[in-house]
Amino acid sequence: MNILNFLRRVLYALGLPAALVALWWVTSVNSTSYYFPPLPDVLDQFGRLWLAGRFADDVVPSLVRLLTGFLVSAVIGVALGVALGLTDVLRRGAEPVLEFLRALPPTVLVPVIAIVAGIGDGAKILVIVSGCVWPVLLNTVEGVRAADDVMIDTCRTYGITRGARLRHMVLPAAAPQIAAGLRQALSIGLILMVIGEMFAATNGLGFSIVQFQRTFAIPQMWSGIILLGLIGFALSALFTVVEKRVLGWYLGLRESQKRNG
Amino acid sequence: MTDMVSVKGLNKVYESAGRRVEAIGDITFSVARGEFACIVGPSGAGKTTLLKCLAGLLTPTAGEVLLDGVPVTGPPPGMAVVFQEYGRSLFPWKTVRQNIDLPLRQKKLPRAERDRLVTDSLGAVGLADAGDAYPWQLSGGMQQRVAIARAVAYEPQVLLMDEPFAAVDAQTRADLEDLVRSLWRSLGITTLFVTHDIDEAVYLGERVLVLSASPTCVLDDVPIGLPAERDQVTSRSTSAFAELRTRVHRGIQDAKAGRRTSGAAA
Amino acid sequence: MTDMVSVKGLNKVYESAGRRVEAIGDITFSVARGEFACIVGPSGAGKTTLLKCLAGLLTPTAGEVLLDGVPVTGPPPGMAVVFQEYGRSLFPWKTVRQNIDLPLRQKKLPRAERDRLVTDSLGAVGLADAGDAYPWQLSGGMQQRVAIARAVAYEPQVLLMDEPFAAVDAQTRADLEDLVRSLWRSLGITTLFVTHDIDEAVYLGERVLVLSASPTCVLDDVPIGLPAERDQVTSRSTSAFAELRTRVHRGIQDAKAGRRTSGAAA
Amino acid sequence: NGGSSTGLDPSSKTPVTVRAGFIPVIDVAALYLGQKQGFFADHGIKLDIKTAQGGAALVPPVVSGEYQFAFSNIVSVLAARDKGLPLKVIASGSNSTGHAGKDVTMIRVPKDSPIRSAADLAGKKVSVNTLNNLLQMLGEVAVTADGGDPDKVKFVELPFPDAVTALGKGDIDAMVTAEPFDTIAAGADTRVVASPYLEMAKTSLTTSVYFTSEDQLKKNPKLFTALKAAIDESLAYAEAHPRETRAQLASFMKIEPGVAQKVTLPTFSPTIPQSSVEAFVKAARSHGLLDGDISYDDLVWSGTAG
Amino acid sequence: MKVLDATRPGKAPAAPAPRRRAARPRIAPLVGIVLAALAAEIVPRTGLIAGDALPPLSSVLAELGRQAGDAALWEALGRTVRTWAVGLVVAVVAGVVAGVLIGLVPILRAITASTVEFLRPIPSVALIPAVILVFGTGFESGVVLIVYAGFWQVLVQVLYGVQDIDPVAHDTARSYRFSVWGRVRYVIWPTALPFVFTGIRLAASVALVLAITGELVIGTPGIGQLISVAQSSGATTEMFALVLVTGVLGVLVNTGFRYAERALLGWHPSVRRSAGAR
Ligand SMILES: Nc1ncnc2c1ncn2[C@@H]1O[C@H](COP(=O)(O)OP(=O)(O)OP(=O)(O)O)[C@@H](O)[C@H]1O
Ligand SMILES: Nc1ncnc2c1ncn2[C@@H]1O[C@H](COP(=O)(O)OP(=O)(O)OP(=O)(O)O)[C@@H](O)[C@H]1O
Ligand SMILES: [Mg+2]
Ligand SMILES: [Mg+2]
Repeated sequence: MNILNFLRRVLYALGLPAALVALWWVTSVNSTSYYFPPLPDVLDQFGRLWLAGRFADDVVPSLVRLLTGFLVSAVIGVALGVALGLTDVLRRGAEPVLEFLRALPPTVLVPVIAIVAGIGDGAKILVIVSGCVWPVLLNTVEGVRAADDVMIDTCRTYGITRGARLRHMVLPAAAPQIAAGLRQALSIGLILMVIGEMFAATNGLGFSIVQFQRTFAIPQMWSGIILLGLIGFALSALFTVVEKRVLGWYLGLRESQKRNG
Repeated sequence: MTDMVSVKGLNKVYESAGRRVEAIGDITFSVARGEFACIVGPSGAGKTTLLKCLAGLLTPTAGEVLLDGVPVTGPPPGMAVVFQEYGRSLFPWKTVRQNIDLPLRQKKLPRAERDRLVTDSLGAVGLADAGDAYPWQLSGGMQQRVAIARAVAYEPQVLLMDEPFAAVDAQTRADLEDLVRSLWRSLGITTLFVTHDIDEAVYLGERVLVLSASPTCVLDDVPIGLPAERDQVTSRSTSAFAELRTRVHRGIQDAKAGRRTSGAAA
Repeated sequence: MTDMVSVKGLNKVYESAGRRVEAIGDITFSVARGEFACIVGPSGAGKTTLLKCLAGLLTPTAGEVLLDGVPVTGPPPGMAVVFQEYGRSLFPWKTVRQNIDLPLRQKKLPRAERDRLVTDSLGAVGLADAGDAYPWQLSGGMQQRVAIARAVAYEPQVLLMDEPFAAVDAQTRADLEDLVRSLWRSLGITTLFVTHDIDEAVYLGERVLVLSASPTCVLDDVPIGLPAERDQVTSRSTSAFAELRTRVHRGIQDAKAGRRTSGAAA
Repeated sequence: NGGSSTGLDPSSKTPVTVRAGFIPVIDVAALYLGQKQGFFADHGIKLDIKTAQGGAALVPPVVSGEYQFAFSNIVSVLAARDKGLPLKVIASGSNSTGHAGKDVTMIRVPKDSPIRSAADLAGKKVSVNTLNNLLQMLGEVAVTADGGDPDKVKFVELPFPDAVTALGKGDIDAMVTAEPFDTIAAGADTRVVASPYLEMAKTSLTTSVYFTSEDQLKKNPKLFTALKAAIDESLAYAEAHPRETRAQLASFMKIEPGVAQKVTLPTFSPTIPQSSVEAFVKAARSHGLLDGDISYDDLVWSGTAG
Repeated sequence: MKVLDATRPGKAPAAPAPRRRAARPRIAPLVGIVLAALAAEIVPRTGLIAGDALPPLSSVLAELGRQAGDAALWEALGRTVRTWAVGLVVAVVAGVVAGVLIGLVPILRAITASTVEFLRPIPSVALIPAVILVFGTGFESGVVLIVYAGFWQVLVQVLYGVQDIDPVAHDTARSYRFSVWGRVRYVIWPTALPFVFTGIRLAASVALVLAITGELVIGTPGIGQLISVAQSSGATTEMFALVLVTGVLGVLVNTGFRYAERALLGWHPSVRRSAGAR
């Protein structure tokens, strides 16, 4: 039963990707279009580039930047989100400014960030943060604002205030929505990692992809994009594991009905 | 005895989404320290609203609420509330034990003491072995008992309960009634208890306040002269009990009929 | 009379978050078409679980449920359920009228007919002028009455009610009891009614099923031989009523005490 | 889509619309001027100019035939051809000036920098607008020519305006410039340490070009003959009328008037000397930008119809 | 219970006057804007940030004032907004439909999960050459980039929203035999709506960002293309004036969504509470 279950999950996880890869293979294998090279060529490059030295040189630094940026965003997003979600006046006051910042394209923002944070890893992490905080922040604000009235009243009557209230009621109540934000932030972070590395970088996955693109090394570029997707998939799988642990109560609550019904 | 809770000219109007409801018209009463008062009244009379004003959760539109002589502006310390919406007042991300433990942690009780209180209160409501379950794994009545256990373990000075036994069976209800009364007697907790069960009101309280339909006022204030030592079988079968029950029942009927003063009032 | 609902060897085990609870041990019974059966049992006995299995909302672990001879695999047509968690069963984004109207729209009734049903049912539960409020603007008892009005307006063939009067005052409760009984009589609705109030069970039902504590079985099946024409004052004061009440009460006490067979059973 | 269909004859009465993809830099001023002078209309061509940020975004539309031709520095076109993209240079774009200290691209350091010559750049941070492209190659050429080790230079990629700032803040030690940013940087307390083009050849070099795809050339030789003629006329005119060329800058750039007056204009010449192309191929190969060899005839269209 | 009309009988409000709450929130956004504006004016002037790289707000505003008289700016703005709006609508509709569908059918979710997670982190920017090749350098390319980026944002939010349905509400709908459509429309959609709103607000700004970036890189006419020209000419003040326009656009969009939210989510605790009962 358990083995069967496991096999089924593997089948579900791999079925569609396998089909899509097959489709890509078949439609591209005779491609002469320069920008859509045959998949075998791309895979060949994949093996040559990423399974060899470039992994340590480019992928690892990128991942370090990404994870740092993600964690910083998570902390800022949740902290600020809680503050804004709990205080309506604060939220209304800050919202226009935040919306203004949110609408600025990272491509435009990057030079400004370079001015402020220089051109080292700090700037690249800042670029990631500049995009990643928003989904976390918005979801946290909304999650905090949606807390149940009766639960808030319960906290107030039992003198559960400030820190304790935050920890035992506000955050757990908003947790499902914060999780949505974090999941968004993860993939946005990857995207911004690429954008950040388009400027003033000397290594990194994003840097490599952009270099390939500019030097017309198209199969190499596609192989980098595939790697990006694989990293995204791996990170999100990791995220799911953590989420299942932290949100166990919630998933149990929501799913007990579905499973039994 | 001094007044623990005193309500003067309380008025509460809800205004939201284009609807304006005067839930409480004008209520004035007071409850002495250590008194056990039951509140009855028709559905929608404003009992919950009243309790929320007492608990400092709602700001009255007019009038004032004093607790121990001090105006209530926010939830005062040493007060426990059992909400009518018991299901929503439990934290689904905490187990039953953790739910009961949380307010105790806020009181900064030592760990051993907290453990004892939690275990005792769970035992008292008959849920000794449900401590590690999550609230959503429990039946309605069990959830309600967890909410009661939480209030009991808190050992408050003032206890507000909003139909706390609505979801439990007759037998459990009797047990819980005796539990609340014995707690009240041993700890001297000032208790306000909202119920729809007239027998329960008479059995539990030292006093029963009958509210009118909204806009609410106090229709009748019935002192319950029964002896402090009460018992589910004998107390309920006395003629004094029957008389009191009849009086409260008439009050409720008046309230339902929309009358503003009770024929039964003294 | 044919069997409308029939439950055979029903067993239900909850397994979630490391907790395994056998909510229903082994239940077998059947309810005839047009019968009014009340179900009583201690808190946590599995009454809600039983109703959910009957409604096709939960899949039994073992055994089967037949509705009109057909195995229940999902919610069957023509059935209405009043949930114990009435507050959460109302849609907060819809007004009271819309909440009652929605199921009728699903039945594709014409608009005029729907309007009439909604207005009538709201009037019947005493909420004629709360139609445009949102559920969260209502008191607990009012919300519960909206849930009842929704089921009543639906004109089901089978009506399942899970402690539907828990949150309303004594007087309203009596009115609603009479409403449900008159509906049952005029429309011949097969009704299963879970309650904690023994008097209510005897007053309403043609039959009272007493469930044991979990793992649940049927402890007693009490036929109520009272005349069909019942009345809050006279019916309740007959000696037959008192006898039945005593028998059910004893059953509940047995259940609470954890006994698996009732001394009172025939 | 424009005039990409077969056999368009631009000499007919109704002008053919030709889409061009430019980068908003000084070098393309010649064609704006030529358009104003009516050289394109004379050849039956209505020029529709689009702008993009860089070559990577201009090659795809040329390959797909959406644009008939585009502007690029010569190294990018070489790199694309090297990777098998069938691009062909149809006309010259702009040339370096051939004057030391007054060229379109320079290596600049802060005034008070200890760096004296290109060889000192070893171990230093030097900014270029795009890594592994023309400017980095020029930087390496200059260092090599000065006897330094180009591999020791740490090149970083920074957009020009930010590079000027970074140079001021000390985030970088030197910057490889291109006009108008050389003039802007000159106004920000910097000095020149090398004129890299002069290290490649002692004369003016063709540094940027207009290109199209072989496919389009094959389909529409007449159009491109006419187009090339118009471009060449524009280049000649621009070279002869530097003040008009300078005046043209404001029409397609947001350049400050003061800067526009001071910038060093490239020289414009219709001919693409073989030696110039060979110099670039050689430099690009030795600095790792090209794998294979590219001959002059591979790269540059012969320029005649048929 | 009695619903009263506007005049309430009984006595007038007593001594402690009810807190005046209505006035404050209107001022709050202004306070925020003023503070931010002051910072944008003062910080560049202190020279904390090097030289004229970051011009003070006043000169940016002056520059903006100059450009406001120029039809080119408005035309570019119009084009950008059009690309943005079309892309956003497509992304939102596709995201919501796909999200509800995938959220409702567990098998579909299991099958698509890995593919979704694979495709989500692929940056639109990396796809630009391929997109140009297929869709050209016009408006369509911008739309495609926006749809690709915005779709995932909405999808993820909808998936989480669908998961958030209250089991009791869900059971109610099932027991009254709501059709699939009825369930989606009356139960799932309202539950997911707060999540969807957040998704739309996220996608709206991402769409704006990509509309601008697309124009910037590809050269499609619009604000982004103007920014690109200003950037490559070293016209910093001009560039920031355009960036300011972008940001203001974002603020306007958000304000619009806040109004829509208040209208559509009046029942939701978050909106109820800010309406100010307590
Ligand atoms: N949040 C609210 N917004 C608007 N009106 C409300 C709100 N809460 C309660 N009301 C109204 O106030 C009146 C009193 O409600 P309350 O909940 O105090 O009644 P109750 O006496 O507790 O009734 P029940 O016995 O049914 O619980 C009702 O008419 C109700 O509609
Ligand atoms: N979702 C669930 N997950 C796990 N256990 C559950 C769940 N729902 C109910 N149970 C367990 O099943 C048993 C029966 O619950 P049920 O709700 O059917 O009782 P009930 O008879 O309706 O009680 P009450 O009168 O208190 O409402 C209880 O022990 C409860 O803890
Ligand atoms: Mg109430
Ligand atoms: Mg139950």
